[in-house]
Amino acid sequence: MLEIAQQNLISPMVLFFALGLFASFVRSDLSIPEAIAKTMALYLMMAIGFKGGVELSGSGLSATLFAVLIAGAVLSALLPVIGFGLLRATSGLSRVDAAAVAAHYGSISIVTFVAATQALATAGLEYDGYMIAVAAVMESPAIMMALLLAKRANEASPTDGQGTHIGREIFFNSSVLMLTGAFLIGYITGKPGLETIAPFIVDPFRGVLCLFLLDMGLIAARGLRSGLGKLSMPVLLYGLYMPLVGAGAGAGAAMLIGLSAGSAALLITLSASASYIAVPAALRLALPEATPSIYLTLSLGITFPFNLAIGIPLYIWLAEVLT
Amino acid sequence: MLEIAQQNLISPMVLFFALGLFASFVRSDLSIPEAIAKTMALYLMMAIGFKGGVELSGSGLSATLFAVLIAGAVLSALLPVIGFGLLRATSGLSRVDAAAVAAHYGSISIVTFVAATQALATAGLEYDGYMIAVAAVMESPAIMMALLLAKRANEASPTDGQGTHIGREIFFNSSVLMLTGAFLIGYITGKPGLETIAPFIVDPFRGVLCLFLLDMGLIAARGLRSGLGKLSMPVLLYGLYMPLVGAGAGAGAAMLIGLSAGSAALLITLSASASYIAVPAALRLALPEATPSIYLTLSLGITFPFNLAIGIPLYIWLAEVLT
Amino acid sequence: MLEIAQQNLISPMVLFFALGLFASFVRSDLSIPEAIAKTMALYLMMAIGFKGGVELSGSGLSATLFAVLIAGAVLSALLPVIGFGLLRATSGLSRVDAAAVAAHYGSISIVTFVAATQALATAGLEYDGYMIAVAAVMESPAIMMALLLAKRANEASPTDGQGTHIGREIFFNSSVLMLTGAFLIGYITGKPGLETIAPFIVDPFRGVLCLFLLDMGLIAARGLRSGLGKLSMPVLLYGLYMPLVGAGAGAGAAMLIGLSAGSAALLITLSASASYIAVPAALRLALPEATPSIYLTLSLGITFPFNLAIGIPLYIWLAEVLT
Amino acid sequence: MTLKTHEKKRIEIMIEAAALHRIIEVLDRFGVTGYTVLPALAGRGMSGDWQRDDAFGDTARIVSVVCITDPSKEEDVLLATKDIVERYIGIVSVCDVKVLRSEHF
Amino acid sequence: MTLKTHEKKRIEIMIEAAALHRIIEVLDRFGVTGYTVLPALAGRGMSGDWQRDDAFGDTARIVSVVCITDPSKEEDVLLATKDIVERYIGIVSVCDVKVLRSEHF
Amino acid sequence: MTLKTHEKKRIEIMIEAAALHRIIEVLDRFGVTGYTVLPALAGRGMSGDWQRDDAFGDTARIVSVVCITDPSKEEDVLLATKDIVERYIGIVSVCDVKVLRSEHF
Ligand SMILES: Nc1ncnc2c1ncn2[C@@H]1O[C@H](COP(=O)(O)O)[C@@H](O)[C@H]1O
Ligand SMILES: Nc1ncnc2c1ncn2[C@@H]1O[C@H](COP(=O)(O)O)[C@@H](O)[C@H]1O
Ligand SMILES: Nc1ncnc2c1ncn2[C@@H]1O[C@H](COP(=O)(O)O)[C@@H](O)[C@H]1O
Ligand code: NA
Ligand code: NA
Ligand code: NA
Repeated sequence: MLEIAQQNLISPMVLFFALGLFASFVRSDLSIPEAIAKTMALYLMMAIGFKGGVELSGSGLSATLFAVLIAGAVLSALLPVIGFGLLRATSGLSRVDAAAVAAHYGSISIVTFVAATQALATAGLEYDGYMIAVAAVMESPAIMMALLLAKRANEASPTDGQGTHIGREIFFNSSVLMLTGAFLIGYITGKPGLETIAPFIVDPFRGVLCLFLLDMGLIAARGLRSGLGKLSMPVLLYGLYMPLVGAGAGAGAAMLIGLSAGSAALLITLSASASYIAVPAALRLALPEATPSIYLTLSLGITFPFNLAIGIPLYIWLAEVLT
Repeated sequence: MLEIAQQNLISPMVLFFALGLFASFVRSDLSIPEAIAKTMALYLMMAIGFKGGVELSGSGLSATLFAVLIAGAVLSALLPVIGFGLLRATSGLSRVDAAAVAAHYGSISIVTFVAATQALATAGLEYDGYMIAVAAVMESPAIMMALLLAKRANEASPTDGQGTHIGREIFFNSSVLMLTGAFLIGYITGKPGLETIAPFIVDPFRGVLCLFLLDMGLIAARGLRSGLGKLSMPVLLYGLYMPLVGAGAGAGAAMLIGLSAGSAALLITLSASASYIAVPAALRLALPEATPSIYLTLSLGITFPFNLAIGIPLYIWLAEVLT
Repeated sequence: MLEIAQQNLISPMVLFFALGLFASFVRSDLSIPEAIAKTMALYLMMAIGFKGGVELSGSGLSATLFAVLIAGAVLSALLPVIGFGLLRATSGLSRVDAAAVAAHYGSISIVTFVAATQALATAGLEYDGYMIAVAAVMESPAIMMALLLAKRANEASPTDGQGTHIGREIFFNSSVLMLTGAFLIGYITGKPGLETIAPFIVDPFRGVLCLFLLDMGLIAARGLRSGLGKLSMPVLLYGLYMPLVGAGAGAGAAMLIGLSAGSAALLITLSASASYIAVPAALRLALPEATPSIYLTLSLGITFPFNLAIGIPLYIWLAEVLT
Repeated sequence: MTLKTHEKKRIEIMIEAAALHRIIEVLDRFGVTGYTVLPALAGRGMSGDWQRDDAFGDTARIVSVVCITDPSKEEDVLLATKDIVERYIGIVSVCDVKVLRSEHF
Repeated sequence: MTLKTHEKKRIEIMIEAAALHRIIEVLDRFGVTGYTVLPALAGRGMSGDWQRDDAFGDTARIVSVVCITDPSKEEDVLLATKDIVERYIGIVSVCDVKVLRSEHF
Repeated sequence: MTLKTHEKKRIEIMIEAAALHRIIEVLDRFGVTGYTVLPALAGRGMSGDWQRDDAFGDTARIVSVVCITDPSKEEDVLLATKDIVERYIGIVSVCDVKVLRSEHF
């Protein structure tokens, strides 16, 4: 396990993330234009989605595939309930804020997922292409569950005709759509399709990821600088133990289904990761009463770096031990 | 023909275009930042121009080259006259609007052209590098012809010192300049030049095209949603039959000159395609009385998808049959 | 020498720069969005920094390395003093303007440096990876020296609590940080790290450089158009002879240290080149009294094209003759 | 001034991008004929500061909606947008302007 | 207020990007010393709605030209820009502002 | 109008991006609670003209800082920003606006 951890820590990916953190802490003017950051995010989802679809078109549908899709949806819906309970029991967060935070940890971080696939490649482990479909499936249920959890506190207010807007934001947000769309296109066009666009979506992938993580470092550090002081200790700790709770649940599901080590590592990573793109955008619309600085600082400032540096090697090791 | 059509319809290019359409119809927030879309357009022209120039530097100048350049200019100038006549006869469009629409169909869509070169590659057909010069030559005459056609209705008004601005917009607009410039640079530096930058302009080309077409899908769908209702049936039909008229004219010219099947397919595609970047920009300046929603909806919402999905395989088949 | 010069002039890089100049002179609407230009600049520094670090990790630290780092810092600090003296003696520039201009020529242009590495590759010459560290080291001392030179005229004014802002701008500006950061990451991850991201930072590098230089051409021409009239003849000439003075100093240092031909050519190029990104930004903050149009027109409009077209082959030839 | 001008109101609404559609729904509802949305780069308010290049998605991004409208619609629009900027993040202000083509607004 | 301020006019012109150079020619013609062009993201008017990321080229993109100028130039500038916004797509409005350095405008 | 509104000042500062932090320091110093920074695309003034896509870094780029504040703070802010726009490149202007939630400004 230590070897994976070490390899991970000195990978260009993690080091560029650290460079971003550093640049932000010394208040450098280094920044990646928003248009580029947004496009890189779309690119990563296009690439990972497409490759997953191609993989699946090679291996075909299977019972395991459906089992793990269902497991993903269930994990995404149940983890917020657990998280919500833990937060309400330990921290003084309001019902709405606790629900909002919990939603992030039920949903997933596609960048953490991508980083895990890279670490798997370095570790020489294979994974199933459909794991990308699992990632797509896990994005949204957590958001709906969180809205239900918050509802009790908030009976009267939201939606008033906002339902369709929010529904779109949950199911057709750009992450979900790009991931699923590219997955389907990859599935339809298969290997020959992949060959035509591999020099765009496969070869430069890791390099783009490095630049993207540089930007994530800049943003995470800014989040930490401005938001850390506002978080109480129990909330802060949640950002560190909740990934492990998620990882445990994911590991259990992986064992039940009998996934391979690589796929198990990814299911664990998905469960352990916290969203910071799709969920914040959806919640801002659906639950404006929740405080963004709490859930953003936690998921992007604490959990993301934790997963990137420590979590991923741990989850791979766990998967290898358990399978 | 059916095989080409089928291969075309399940190419990643067309599928990403369809994904864009879908995303827009479900009103997803998926969008490509304007700066990226603009740069991708420049990239496509840089790449296609450069490769064309390199091709030509390999094959050298020939009589056919000049014949086809002249044919291109004539087609670009004459098709608007035909189109204008058809529109005036069948639809109730004003002189100015009819001239504006006709200009778009005389000029060309470089993205349609690029998509056709990709389909040719899939079909295993070669084309001459100078066809890219033909594309550049066909961009502008249609605009001038349309201004002449509109003039009679509009004697008094425009230009008033705007001549140079409009002239620049017609001959030195960024499309023409990038295409011609990269073509010349490709011609001068030849194969060795290409080798140094091939990993940038050749290898990732198709992948970039996919992302670009995703954006085109988003934009075309938006155009359709907002503009379709405003078009009368005869105008709408024009967007479907005029490409075929242009294709016929292009096919005639190709046979007269004796082009190879691949080059003929491209000349047909150019004649059949309608501009939606350079011409709208130039006309907005030179003919502000014309209604953008008519010509944009028609060229981008109707003709572009038609060519992409159905036209291109048809034109390739036509070229193979005729040559 | 003529052969290198000729090869250089018909390289895609230089030709795309010329295309940019041309486009701007005919007042085409061709332009590269700011977000893209900024990201390409970051990309070039990321790529060149990373490759330099990897090179160094292969060759290891040496006495020469430290000698050339010190030489770089000294050149960067001393060239402004020489330049300042020359400007004050020949031109009527104020103390502040002379100091500002001199700072640009003490510092370096990373794009000129990158163009020189490409010309070296074409000429078949190798260079040491640590030359990139030298480039990073040479960015900042010139700025501080210029502030000292300007100070005497300007005793009372600046800083007033601006010290930290200006310090950050000088030492942690995005150029320095990206270059040094990527260099360190390259050094730490070495060849294996490079392999994972080479398809992003190595293969498309020259192509991106072409697009970047197109933009530089656009900007340089605009600078010339608007700023040239405001420069007196002695100031204008400074833009042509100061690079040669710098080249001479760099050549002397290279001989003293005993650099290889390739590395010597780069040290000469660095000394001869003038900054137009980092230094203007820092001076605008620290020395707002200096006139931007003077130093920008000079470094970007005169010296950059001069170096790109004529300087680089000359410096390579000089390095070959002297070593 | 001899030119005939008409008094209108220029309503400026700074609102987080995520809630922009709600503002536009209000403008629609009261028959406001036109508006323009301008991007912002950075800002500060009661809910802290933000910067465009350091934020993700729409979460904290502010846009400025400028709407020139007839004084008769001012009150309705202000009241309705007030509800939104109180629930989401934003501010509203109004100033007097003159326009030439009254029928256009 | 004890600070000496001067009354000026702030003219705000929303115009499609393709016709921007025409507006600037007008400002030049009347000796307006300065202006600033701001980008817009989206909008709606008589000629329909538009969105920056969904449009191509300059066709439908609107920019906002802000120009602070002396009241003596207001009428000329308004009349001349009116012609342009009527022919192209756009609107103009004016409000009163105060500045400190009168000679700068 | 029956709605209760409050008189505030809208201060608009066009300043080169390199000196933006100095303006913000001034706003901080005088306890201004909020501001928004808008990007600009192009412009012209005493120091010549500029265009965003043709410039490098922050050298010549202008941003517009909009700040709605209480009349009581107007004079202090104006005086302090005047010093900055004179030393760097920029202009300041003020107009009267009305807001609903007085306590927010
Ligand atoms: N007084 C103000 N002047 C200008 N912009 C403001 C002001 N107050 C708030 N804003 C803008 O509105 C956003 C939200 O404000 P708030 O709801 O106070 O956090 C801020 O981030 C600013 O961009
Ligand atoms: N009342 C208004 N308030 C603010 N912006 C407007 C208004 N009317 C029009 N605009 C802007 O000007 C553009 C052109 O307006 P129009 O010529 O009415 O189509 C619109 O797309 C808006 O961006
Ligand atoms: N009268 C004005 N109206 C609007 N913007 C102005 C005006 N004068 C100057 N500016 C803006 O402020 C910048 C700097 O002005 P200046 O210091 O006069 O060169 C210009 O480039 C414009 O973007
Ligand atoms: Na999770
Ligand atoms: Na055509
Ligand atoms: Na130098």
